Amino acid sequence: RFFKLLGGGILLSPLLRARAQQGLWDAKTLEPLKALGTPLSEYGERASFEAEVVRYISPNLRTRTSGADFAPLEKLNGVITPNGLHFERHHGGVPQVDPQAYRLVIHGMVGQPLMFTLEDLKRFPSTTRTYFIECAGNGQNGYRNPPDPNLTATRSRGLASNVSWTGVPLALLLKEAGIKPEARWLIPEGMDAVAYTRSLPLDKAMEDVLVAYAQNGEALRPEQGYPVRLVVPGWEGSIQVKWLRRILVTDLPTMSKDETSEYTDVMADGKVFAFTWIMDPESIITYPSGLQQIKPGFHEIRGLAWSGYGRITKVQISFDEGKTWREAALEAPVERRAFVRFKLPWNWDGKEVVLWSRAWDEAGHTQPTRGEFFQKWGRNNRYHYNAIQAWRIAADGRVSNGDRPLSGLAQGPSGGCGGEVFDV
Amino acid sequence: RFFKLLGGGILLSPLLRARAQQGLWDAKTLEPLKALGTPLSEYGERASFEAEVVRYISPNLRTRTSGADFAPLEKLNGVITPNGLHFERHHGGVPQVDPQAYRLVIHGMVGQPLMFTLEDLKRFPSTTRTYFIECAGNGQNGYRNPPDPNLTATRSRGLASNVSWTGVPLALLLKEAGIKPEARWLIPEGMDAVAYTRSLPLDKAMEDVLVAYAQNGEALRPEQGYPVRLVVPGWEGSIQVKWLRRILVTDLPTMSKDETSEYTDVMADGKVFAFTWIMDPESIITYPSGLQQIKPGFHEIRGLAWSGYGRITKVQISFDEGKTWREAALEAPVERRAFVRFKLPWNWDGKEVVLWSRAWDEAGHTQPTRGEFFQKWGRNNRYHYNAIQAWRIAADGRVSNGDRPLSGLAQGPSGGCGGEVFDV
Amino acid sequence: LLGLGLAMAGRYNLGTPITPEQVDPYDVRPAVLPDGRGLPPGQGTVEEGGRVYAERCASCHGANGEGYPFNRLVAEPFPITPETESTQFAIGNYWQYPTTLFDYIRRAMPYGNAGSLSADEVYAVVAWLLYQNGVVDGAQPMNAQTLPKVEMPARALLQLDPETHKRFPWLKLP
Amino acid sequence: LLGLGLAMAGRYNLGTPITPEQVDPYDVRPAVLPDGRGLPPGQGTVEEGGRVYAERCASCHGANGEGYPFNRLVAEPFPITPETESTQFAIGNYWQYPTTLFDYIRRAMPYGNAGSLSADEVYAVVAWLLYQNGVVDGAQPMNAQTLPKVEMPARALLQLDPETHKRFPWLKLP
Ligand code: HEC
Ligand code: HEC
Ligand SMILES: [Ca+2]
Ligand SMILES: [Ca+2]
Ligand SMILES: [Ca+2]
Ligand SMILES: [Ca+2]
Ligand SMILES: [Ca+2]
Ligand SMILES: [Ca+2]
Ligand SMILES: [Co+2]
Ligand SMILES: [Co+2]
Repeated sequence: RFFKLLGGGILLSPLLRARAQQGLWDAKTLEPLKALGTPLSEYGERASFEAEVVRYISPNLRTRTSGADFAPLEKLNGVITPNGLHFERHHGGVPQVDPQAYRLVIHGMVGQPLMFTLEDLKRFPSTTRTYFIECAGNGQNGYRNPPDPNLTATRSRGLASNVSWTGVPLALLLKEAGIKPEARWLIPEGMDAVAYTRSLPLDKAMEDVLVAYAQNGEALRPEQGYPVRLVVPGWEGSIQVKWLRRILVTDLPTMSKDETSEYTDVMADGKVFAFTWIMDPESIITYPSGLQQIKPGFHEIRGLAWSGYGRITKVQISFDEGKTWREAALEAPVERRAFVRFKLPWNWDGKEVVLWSRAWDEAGHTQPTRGEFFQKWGRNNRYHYNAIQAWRIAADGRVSNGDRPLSGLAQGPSGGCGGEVFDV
Repeated sequence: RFFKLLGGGILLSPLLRARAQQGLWDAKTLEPLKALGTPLSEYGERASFEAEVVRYISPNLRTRTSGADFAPLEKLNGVITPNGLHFERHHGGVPQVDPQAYRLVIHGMVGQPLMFTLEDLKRFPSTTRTYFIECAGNGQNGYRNPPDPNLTATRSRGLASNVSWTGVPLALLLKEAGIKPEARWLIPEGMDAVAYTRSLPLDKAMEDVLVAYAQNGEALRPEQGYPVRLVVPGWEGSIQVKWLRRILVTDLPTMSKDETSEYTDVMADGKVFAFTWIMDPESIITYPSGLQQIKPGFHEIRGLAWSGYGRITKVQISFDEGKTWREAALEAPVERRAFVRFKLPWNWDGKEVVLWSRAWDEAGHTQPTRGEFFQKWGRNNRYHYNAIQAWRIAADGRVSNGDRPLSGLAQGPSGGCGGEVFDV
Repeated sequence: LLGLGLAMAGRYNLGTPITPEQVDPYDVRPAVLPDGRGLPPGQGTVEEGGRVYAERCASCHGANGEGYPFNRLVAEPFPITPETESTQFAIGNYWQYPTTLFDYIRRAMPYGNAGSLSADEVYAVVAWLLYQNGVVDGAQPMNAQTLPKVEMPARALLQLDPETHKRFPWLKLP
Repeated sequence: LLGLGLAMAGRYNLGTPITPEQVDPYDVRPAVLPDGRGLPPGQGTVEEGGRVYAERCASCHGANGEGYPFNRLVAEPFPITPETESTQFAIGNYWQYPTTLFDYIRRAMPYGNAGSLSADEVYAVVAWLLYQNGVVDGAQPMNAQTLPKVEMPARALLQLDPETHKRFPWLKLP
């Protein structure tokens, strides 16, 4: 059979045959040339060989309708998160919404309550922008002490994704309804089984919030709010209400189910912070990263950085746990409140080493070390972890979590279910 | 059942019930609130309601393993073409390539022939850039005379797509092998059933050609060359060899099967042009566009523009067949050799009107009218059509092809199979 | 007359104008605000709440709200400290507004069957949960007047995030 | 010694160095260049080609190359004009290089079963097609020496695209 692969008439010498099989390639390498491939198709699917590139779902979850899964960051390239791999977080499963039946109502302190069909929304002036969305719980595994030796980049920071969103600026819809002077807050509501709500200040809505209906060119995916969601640039994911059905315009925040019972932060001094909306700067080295194995020689250190405060201005890499730093290259276009890909060429000499990365944004913020982080945030907090993630490369090339244990008591994963789905 | 939807305890008056059914919304609108949605999933699929957003495959094709299908441009948003909807063009079907068995060989006029595994390629410094890829046959339906009244934006210009590609610069691989001084050409070869080849000048390869392995963040799709293809920025799609298995470095072009028997252009003066590589500027209004129907009132005219010569600097819209022009807004970031989204706010007064768009690029090139186009190109040519596409909006809001018939003889579709798949 | 907003109204003339009365049947789970707006008529006692809880909630949250398989609902009525294990965060020690409890349950509980309780039943189970958490003594029924007045122990801990304060100086927590 | 390129070799030290002999069995369908490089030993006559064609090609391209269901392969040996219908473009009137014909057929034909013809068979069917198109008189067999010398009528029409000429002044068509 192998002879036949090499095709027509040309007889292979046994010598050549031996060579071909001596590890340079095998019969499979030449197989695609043999026969016609698959025909044109109306909608393409990925290669079957990529089946293991999937979102990470913690085996500890007690339900898969209120929980989260993680984008497989170390298996992705560039900065766009493919639609099928955008992280998920929902509180009542993913509703299947018929776009014909879909309605958005804006009411409350407005001059004229309005109802919009999906078609209405699409007729407004549109905006397409690339923004990250990050769950406030991203990094939750960092609260563990001692650190999880089996951490991957996915489980470290995969509750974040980056997408080209298209929608209508919420400001246009609000102006269409006419906002009354006493209005200060919006209460957007989803049409999932738990009618998810949050409180969003009107000011932010007038600035840059999108009522989005498309994601990387096509309609939103059900998990990201099909047919319509809020995109609230730079703010925690949980405020970017999906399956948006209604916006109440009012003068008070609602102090809603999840914004108080869940996304409310415990600080080291015992205070509890409400409304920690802006996502702090973040970076994660995706290559080399946890559970990968590398060989000595050339490697391009690669990673992702982002900040809710705006543009990433600098990403630094340290090979000596923060004593000295080298600056990585940022790949253009570097957009505001979007993932940026950073890279540093590197020759690994085969000796054990620990890699750190830290991002800086245009507001001058940067990432804390673990020690610095816990001076501010409670050890029992569950959100907004953005401390530097360390990766240790052992002499055999194996990469593992390089975070050092915290002083003080040992501490289980923060939150239930292995710390990978917050509080259930 | 409708009562129950409105939920628990709160009894609806018959009046309210009547109102709810008076066309504002129906029971389906509230249904998603009733029950838990679908659980977390490892890889997301699009909503079932989007099933009709598919690539257009001409019913006239005699085979679906050598042909093309079209990205549904008027159903897409922003500038990123979703991976499942990238246009397809292949000559022997889509091979299914095992990434473990995959090899790339560079040989010929090099100091050291080299063989690369996929893993080898990924270890090189990487580049991620957004580039359009456009089939040289895009616009082929424009050769018809009289024009096709049922033309859509898809069938007019859908053999183009725009993707964030990640790969290794080909220059790095060539330098690794060492190029001999007499080398001028590369002959890249695919591993499809017809071992597709083209001739590519070494100069271009050293400048910006990518050996790409990822597309919008994830692995290439099979239809776009999984696991590895060439991306040749700004040049005709047919030179961007997919399923790349081999690059012969040599001193002559091969004048290969498709570059001579197919992608060779017939000019109005009877000459035939070889190597028309750079794709001329192009624009297409996607909304409102052929077979859509609009109502009087506000509309945002939307479209896509691109040019192989570099950045789009301007897109103009005419409402009077080119007598006067208004400038559309270009949405940032405007990247070189990539789609740009243009927009113009517009109030339609309900009177018949014809819309034109024309793109300008940084090299100063623009699109010709149909008349101008055919002063240069043969009426029997099949490629590189980039004349202005007109859309006529009738008083009833129906949109149809607004191109005017050409003077001279009537002419069937250029190429066989309805002009939608070149020459078979 | 109606301020700046209205000056711009109708700019695009898209969307369907509707009356507040037309919104009502669409507003199936009204948002409850901390001052009590959004709360429906009706009321419920601790005792009634115990019956509702046993029948509709205990299977998921434990016989006494201790929480298995799903969330713990009952905690000591002392606010959390930096030492409290986060799995112990619950109504008595972490929740900051009593109105949230009504809103949460009407909006989302029983999980997968939200909207199946009457307003009275929601008030009752709210009364029972506040009582079990030691936040109220159970003497008065819960209704639109009494509930917003309940003081949650953790409210004292709550502060506005300083970055948010910088960005929105007008913003005060209810 | 080996020029600029080699000075850079081994920069990243990635990839496996192989010998030209190791490439040979991988190079299953070598590219044919217009000067004949890449053509294998062997040869074929018009007569033999007719037999191969009838057996292996006619079902797709018609008994005489007139083309149904797939491409027309035979045309008058006059180059196309701006009036020629593009469905009539074929070897005799549009193809510019004889070597392309060998390369095309070895690379891709019979469609779906490329590689199943011997070098002699490919030469033979090439000879037959050139003869049917009136490009050769069929007197000599086709082989690595004779084929590159065949003059295709459409070659006279071929020019480099002017934009390409601007960009690559060194580039000349073979
Ligand atoms: C079928 C299972 C189930 C039933 C029955 C159920 N719950 Fe729940 N409950 C849940 C789950 C799951 C959550 C967590 C939801 C989330 O985090 O998104 C929850 C969360 C809660 C919370 C918030 C806990 C916190 O601190 O975050 C409250 C309060 C609550 N339920 C009350 C009730 C009441 C009252 C009832 C009965 C009327 C009830 N539940 C019935 C499953 C259930
Ligand atoms: C099973 C069907 C089939 C058979 C058998 C077949 N061909 Fe083809 N042939 C095709 C198709 C389909 C194409 C067009 C391929 C494309 O455009 O990608 C084609 C194209 C060609 C072309 C290029 C035509 C042009 O001008 O573009 C030549 C030359 C050709 N075939 C020669 C042959 C020869 C010689 C044989 C037999 C040895 C053969 N074919 C057998 C289907 C077939
Ligand atoms: Ca974070
Ligand atoms: Ca929860
Ligand atoms: Ca909780
Ligand atoms: Ca074009
Ligand atoms: Ca063809
Ligand atoms: Ca042809
Ligand atoms: Co928060
Ligand atoms: Co061309």
